[in-house]
Amino acid sequence: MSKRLTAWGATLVGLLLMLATNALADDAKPAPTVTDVATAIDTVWVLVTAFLVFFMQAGFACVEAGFTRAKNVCNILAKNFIDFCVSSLMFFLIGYAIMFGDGNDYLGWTGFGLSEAKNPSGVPLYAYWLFQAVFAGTAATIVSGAMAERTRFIAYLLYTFVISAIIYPVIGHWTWGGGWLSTMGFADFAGSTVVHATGGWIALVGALMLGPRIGKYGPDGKPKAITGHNIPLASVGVMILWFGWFGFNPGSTLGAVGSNTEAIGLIAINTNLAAAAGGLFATIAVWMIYGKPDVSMLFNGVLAGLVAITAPCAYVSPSAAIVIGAIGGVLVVLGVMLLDKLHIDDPVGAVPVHCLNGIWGTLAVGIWGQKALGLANDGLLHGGGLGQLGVQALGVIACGAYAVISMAIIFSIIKAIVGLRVTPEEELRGLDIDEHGMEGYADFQIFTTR
Amino acid sequence: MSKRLTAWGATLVGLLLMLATNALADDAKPAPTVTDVATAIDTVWVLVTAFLVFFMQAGFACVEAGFTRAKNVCNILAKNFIDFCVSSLMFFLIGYAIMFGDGNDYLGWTGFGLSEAKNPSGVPLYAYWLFQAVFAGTAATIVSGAMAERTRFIAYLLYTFVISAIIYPVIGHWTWGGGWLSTMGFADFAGSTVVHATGGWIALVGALMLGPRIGKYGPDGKPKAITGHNIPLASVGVMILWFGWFGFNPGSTLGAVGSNTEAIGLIAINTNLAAAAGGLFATIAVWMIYGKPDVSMLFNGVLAGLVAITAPCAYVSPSAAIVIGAIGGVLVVLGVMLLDKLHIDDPVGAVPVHCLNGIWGTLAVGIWGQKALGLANDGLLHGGGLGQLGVQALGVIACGAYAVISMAIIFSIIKAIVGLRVTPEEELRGLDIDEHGMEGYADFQIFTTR
Amino acid sequence: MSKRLTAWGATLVGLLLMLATNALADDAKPAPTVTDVATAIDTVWVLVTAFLVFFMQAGFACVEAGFTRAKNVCNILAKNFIDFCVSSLMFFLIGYAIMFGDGNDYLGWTGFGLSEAKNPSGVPLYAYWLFQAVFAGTAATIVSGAMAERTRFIAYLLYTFVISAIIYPVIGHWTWGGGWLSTMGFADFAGSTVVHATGGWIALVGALMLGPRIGKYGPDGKPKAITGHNIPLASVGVMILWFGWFGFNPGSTLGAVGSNTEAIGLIAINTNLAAAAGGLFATIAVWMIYGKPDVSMLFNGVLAGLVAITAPCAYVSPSAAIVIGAIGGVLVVLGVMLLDKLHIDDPVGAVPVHCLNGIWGTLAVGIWGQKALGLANDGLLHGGGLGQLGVQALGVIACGAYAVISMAIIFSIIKAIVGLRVTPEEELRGLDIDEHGMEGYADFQIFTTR
Amino acid sequence: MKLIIAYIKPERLNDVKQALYEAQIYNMSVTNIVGSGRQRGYSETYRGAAMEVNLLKKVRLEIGVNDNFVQPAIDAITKGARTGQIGDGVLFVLPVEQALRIRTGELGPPAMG
Amino acid sequence: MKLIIAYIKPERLNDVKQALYEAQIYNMSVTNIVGSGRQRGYSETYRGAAMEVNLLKKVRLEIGVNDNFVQPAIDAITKGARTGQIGDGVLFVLPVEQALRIRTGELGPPAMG
Amino acid sequence: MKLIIAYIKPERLNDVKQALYEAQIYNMSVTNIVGSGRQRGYSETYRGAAMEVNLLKKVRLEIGVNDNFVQPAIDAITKGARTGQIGDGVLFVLPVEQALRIRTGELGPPAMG
Ligand SMILES: Nc1ncnc2c1ncn2[C@@H]1O[C@H](COP(=O)(O)OP(=O)(O)O)[C@@H](O)[C@H]1O
Ligand SMILES: Nc1ncnc2c1ncn2[C@@H]1O[C@H](COP(=O)(O)OP(=O)(O)O)[C@@H](O)[C@H]1O
Ligand SMILES: Nc1ncnc2c1ncn2[C@@H]1O[C@H](COP(=O)(O)OP(=O)(O)O)[C@@H](O)[C@H]1O
Repeated sequence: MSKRLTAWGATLVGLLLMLATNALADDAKPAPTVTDVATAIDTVWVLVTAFLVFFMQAGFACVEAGFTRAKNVCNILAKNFIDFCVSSLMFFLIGYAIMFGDGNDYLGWTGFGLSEAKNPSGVPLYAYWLFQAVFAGTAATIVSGAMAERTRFIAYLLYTFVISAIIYPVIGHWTWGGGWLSTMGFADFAGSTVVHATGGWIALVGALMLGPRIGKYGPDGKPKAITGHNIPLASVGVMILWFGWFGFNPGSTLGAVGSNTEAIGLIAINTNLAAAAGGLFATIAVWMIYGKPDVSMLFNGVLAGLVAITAPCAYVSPSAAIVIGAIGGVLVVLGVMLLDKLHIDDPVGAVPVHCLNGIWGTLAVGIWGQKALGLANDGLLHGGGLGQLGVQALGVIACGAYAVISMAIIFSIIKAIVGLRVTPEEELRGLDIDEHGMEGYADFQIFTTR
Repeated sequence: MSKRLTAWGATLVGLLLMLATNALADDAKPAPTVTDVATAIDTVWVLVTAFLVFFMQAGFACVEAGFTRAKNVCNILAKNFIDFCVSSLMFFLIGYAIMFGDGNDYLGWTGFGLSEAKNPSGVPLYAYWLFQAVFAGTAATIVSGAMAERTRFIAYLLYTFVISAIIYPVIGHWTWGGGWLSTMGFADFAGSTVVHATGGWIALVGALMLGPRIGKYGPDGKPKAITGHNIPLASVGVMILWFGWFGFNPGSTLGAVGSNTEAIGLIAINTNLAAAAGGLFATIAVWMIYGKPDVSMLFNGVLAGLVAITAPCAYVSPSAAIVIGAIGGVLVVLGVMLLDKLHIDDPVGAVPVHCLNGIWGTLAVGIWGQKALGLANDGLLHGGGLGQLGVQALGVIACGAYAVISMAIIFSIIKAIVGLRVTPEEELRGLDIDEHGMEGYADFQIFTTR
Repeated sequence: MSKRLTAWGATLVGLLLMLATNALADDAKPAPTVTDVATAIDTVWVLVTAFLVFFMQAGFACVEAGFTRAKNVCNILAKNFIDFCVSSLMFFLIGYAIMFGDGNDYLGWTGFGLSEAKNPSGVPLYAYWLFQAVFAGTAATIVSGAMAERTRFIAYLLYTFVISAIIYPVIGHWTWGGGWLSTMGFADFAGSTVVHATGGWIALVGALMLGPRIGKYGPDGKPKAITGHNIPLASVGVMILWFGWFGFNPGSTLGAVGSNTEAIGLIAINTNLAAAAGGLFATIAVWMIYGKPDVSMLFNGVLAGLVAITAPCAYVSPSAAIVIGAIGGVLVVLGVMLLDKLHIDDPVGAVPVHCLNGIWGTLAVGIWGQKALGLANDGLLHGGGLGQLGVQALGVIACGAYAVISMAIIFSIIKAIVGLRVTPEEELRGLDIDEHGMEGYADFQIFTTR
Repeated sequence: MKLIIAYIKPERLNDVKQALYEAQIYNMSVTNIVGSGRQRGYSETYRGAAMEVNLLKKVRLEIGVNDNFVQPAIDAITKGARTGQIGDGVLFVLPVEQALRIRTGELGPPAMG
Repeated sequence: MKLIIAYIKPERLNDVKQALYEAQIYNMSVTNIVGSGRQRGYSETYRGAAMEVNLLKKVRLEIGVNDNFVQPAIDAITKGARTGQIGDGVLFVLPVEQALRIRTGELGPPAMG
Repeated sequence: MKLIIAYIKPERLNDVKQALYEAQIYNMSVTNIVGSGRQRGYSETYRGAAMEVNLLKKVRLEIGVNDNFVQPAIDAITKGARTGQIGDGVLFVLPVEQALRIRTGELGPPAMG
């Protein structure tokens, strides 16, 4: 008898479980399964974090506008907008196919216009696309800051097509699209190299090819300050970027269920601590070197910490994140000094922030990374030896070399066709009037003496 | 023996499953069921997207403030704040009851103050209310831009009570509250007509009744530029709006589980592509027509794309979204020109953006909409003929006519009681001093020559 | 036979259930259980709301910068950034251990640096930490506004270490960390007292110890207006704060599943209605008292409503929330007047907003709170008598006394070591040049006559 | 040669410019100023505290003219700026001893035009 | 009639205005300027690059007065503006040949008041 | 004593300052202005509507000098400001009747330096 009872009991348990899940779904709709719900939450996570990453566009726009002069403010804003518009469209038509399509180790080649596109994620294709598209947009927009106040609008527009359609997706394919770097175990969790160093290298090439702004280096070669015109605007931008980075890093898990539940917490705390340490240590560094806490360096330090933690965010402990961020903060101060020594004029510090710290963050994976947190090998300080660090260095060099060479060619072509730089008269008068026929602050009395 | 074993095994499976779900809930709390979890995620989705839509208030405030003159900046900000305050309270007390209450085809009439209010959604009433309330707030705030720089504060305050309590809820009832338009199969997924065209029509009525700002049209009738005073502020506003729109459209699924998981991805990509296409094509259009890429038109183009995709976002493919957005971008440029021809002074372009593109987006449902994506009939280009397009046109006309007529009456009444427009002296001096006794930029030297 | 069949059937049910949940997890990964998914959604909720609360830092920065003078704008921004950096690091190293560690009724003492830290929540420790850390950051940053335009940067920096490491965590331990106030049934759902009144009391102490800004009170003792320099910036800040508060209050459920699903909806609507009522009634109050609707009071009113609803948000009905917010709005206007009477110079209104309304909101729990919504006892108006109100008052007094006394000591020590206030020359010239060597608005012609 | 300095209401600037153009006076320099005159300002409250605004926003014109253009310039300014209400402003005529057009090196009266 | 142009420290403006009022001089025009004088400015670094600030923020007053008010005006300005520290500024007195009150058409000395 | 008022192109300010320093003229006051001269402005469209910008951004220098410094100052300004292109600006020399250094009370020529 007891056998029977037990059997019935088991059945009952099963049925009750099924019924329970049906409770609310009284209207014909099939009850959601646990998997449905898990996919839903993963999708919500990916979308919400994608929205946050999108919002970083506003952050970049504010920082770049705030750190440059009032007479060029419409121009820099226009560039920040149009690059996201163009890169959204190009990443839809071409970029995604190259990044994630079937192909070889170096390049994908299926899924143009997202038709029959591959979807390596556990969330719907379109949601995944959006997340990737906002990353592509970030890589594109980094460049405008270093090339600010002297680049022709049309030249920038053309550049934007190329980076989002080809340059960025290729590097993305290598690392995240199943290409050769990923096969080698190269780890860049959320894009210190793929997004930031790529953008940063291109920024460097661009700044070099353009040359410095008029008046940036005196006849004696000494760098002169060309101060930003709206520090509150820049500060809002930095805050928005920090906020958006909570999408950038934690969202890169592409899901929130299962082991990702722990992971997103870790990544979020790491992101925050690295940013905080970056800000604090950059402030201390600039204070010690120059005697006063330069607010613009505090801002750059926060961003440096954020860029640096982007690659290792999932693989390191919070204490390691603090160290990585703190070093990033000091690096950015030294990087700004170095660029000025080299007479490379980068108005907003895009190169020290994104290139230098993108590299630093990628290498940090090989130092503090932990196998227990999903990395291929333990990092240097966790007894894994130099293996991972070597792969990381290789990835840094390969991506850097590719970005620099390809964009040097592209910029040369653009220069030949439409010209990269505005005329000295336009530069002196401001790009707003000459390129856009308008002013940023029509009611204000603005100095254009510099 | 094996029978017994199997039976025990089944029991075990069942018990383990139950235990597993109990793991964390050691304190008496009943274990959540799949349905609980599904409702939780739907609620989280609705709330988070509602928060994003709320944030659009900041976007509107920035755009409107940035596109008008410094001497009126406190006034326009005050209007943007107070209209959301009032419409939150009125939509709680009255609006929701009219929009979603039991009633007839034209009007609901139960659930005032949310007491025993109907809840057509699958999420808790209060969460649903918040989502609807921020939509009501959006409809209300659109109007301030077109009426900027000359409307009395008290008149605007009164108008706000009426639109959020009655005007908007009635149109909402027709379409989303089970009223006659929804019965006919009229489809406006996230509110191109319900929210944007409604706001846009009222903006048109308001601008017409007020007349143009002093100095907007020369003695020869030629329009004169009255440039915005803070383009960076406007640009931040546009970015915030774009960001918020990721709540506006994808959130309108009111859930993320099941078929909604796919839907929110589709809607999000469509929203983004239409905005990008709108921005790019508006830029191209203004560049071709006037010779320079006017940044303010780029901004308006982005918003135009967003408004246009609002109705069709769930029913069309991403490629269709690009086309809809691109046309929206061109339309907004033509719309601004047309208004100036007609001597209707709309300082921020609220009518071309919200009214014109609200209409365009609503009609686009009838052109590119797909039955497979949940629309009643296939649209024109999917072989469904003119049926859906006809219904859409009807909805556009009905809502437009209702909004225009009712608000013409309301504005006339307000005009009679307190007056709509400030005195010419106040207008010249700026509304900030005369209406609020303060200035927006106390430390800056501001031109008030215009 | 039937026995056997049934037994097999039960097995099948069990297996199918398991398979179903396995559908997507084709790669070895174990299928998520309902509990997994529930924890995932709770974690997503906690993280997303933590991100929103983080973003409030931008809100505070904008409000404080906008309400003070242009010549001090870099300084106030630097303070807002550095306090979050420092408090993140200190709350990681020390604060969390004191707030949530094992210890006694007054203080925790385990889990420094989060190593083996206690986790009272249902979400991963790191996610929980982030949520708590952004709260600590909020408490810290409130103070800068009241001490604006005259406090030395280094003094502020030192203060920040102390509040985030010790002062705030102790109060947090009493109420949320299992300390004596929580044992007594003191209820402060999201921190009217713990965060806001604490910050507000310290702001008061700071403002008192610093004394008023030069020129704030005439020789005749009459207060003089020192108007804010950038009202649009302040307005963006208020909007961001309102937006972030949707994380602050609803996020404090620390979960979204089960009974929390209803709760987060209730809390969200209450938050919104209280803010709206606060804004509207502050506007009406200032309009009636001074004849014009002062926009800065509208902003303060919104914030007052938000602070006031923070403690009771989960325990009261939406109608009560409106009343609580409305009273908060009026209180803030009266509070600003009172401070001016007392010659306490609080440039941004931090004391009326955070201290006064933090107290008011905490008391309101004892008036409108409902046992049915999870409070220990019904409030006064729900027939619960004065019991809860008494406990609330006790909590208000205890926390206030502790905050005031401890910080008076700390500020005195800081004053003795580095000095609290800049020299009169620095104050007149602006803190930006003297403390940071830079200007906020380099291209603008700024008045520094005041 | 004279330098005319005029303080006018901001919103009259366009009319004054128009009137000057009609008088064939095209050269001028314009500044934002704040000023007090017979129009004594106003008082407001900001956050409950008194705010005495006794310096009002005005616009200042500087026009260097040759002697025969002094009267036409004065007439044009008066025509464009006068509203008859308090706050219309004043103008001063100052002697100029030398003038130089930087681009051409022209000295004296020809530099004015 | 004279035009007094004074360059003072911004934070002294209120005191100067006060002193002028006490001397019954109510009419003036005020501008923001940047200037260099004996006070040579300062240098800072911005992002590590030298920033020579040799033009300091000052306020410029223009006061048109009749001859008998010149000395009282000078005294009042001196009283309000002097701190004894470098950067206090200078004032110039220029001859005015003609004055006109736009609203009333008053010419000469009466226009000044 | 003279007051030199010069209107120059904003981007020439640094060169003018440099040239003045070389001529040992350190004292000056600088203002932002908008002006029209032979350079007639330009027209743009903003949102499709005509925008006539006939007041261009310029910088205005005021330099009070003793008589022996007038010519050096003029030369320095010319040297620093001349580009040979339209819009280079003009300068006026006005007589100054009295000068006072507020800090020291110095009167006349010594106050200028
Ligand atoms: N004596 C003066 N010196 C300098 N500026 C003056 C003088 N008188 C008037 N102004 C300027 O002219 C403006 C208008 O003067 P006001 O006396 O108000 O005009 P009205 O005579 O039409 O009432 C003042 O705000 C001030 O800028
Ligand atoms: N000769 C001058 N010409 C024009 N402006 C001057 C002259 N001398 C001084 N100023 C103005 O006065 C301000 C203060 O002069 P400064 O010499 O620093 O004062 P002090 O003599 O008290 O040290 C300068 O910043 C400048 O704007
Ligand atoms: N007569 C004048 N009165 C006042 N300002 C003048 C006068 N002439 C020129 N200016 C100022 O000088 C600036 C440059 O003058 P402009 O005639 O364009 O120079 P250029 O002679 O080199 O073409 C003008 O914008 C204006 O500010």
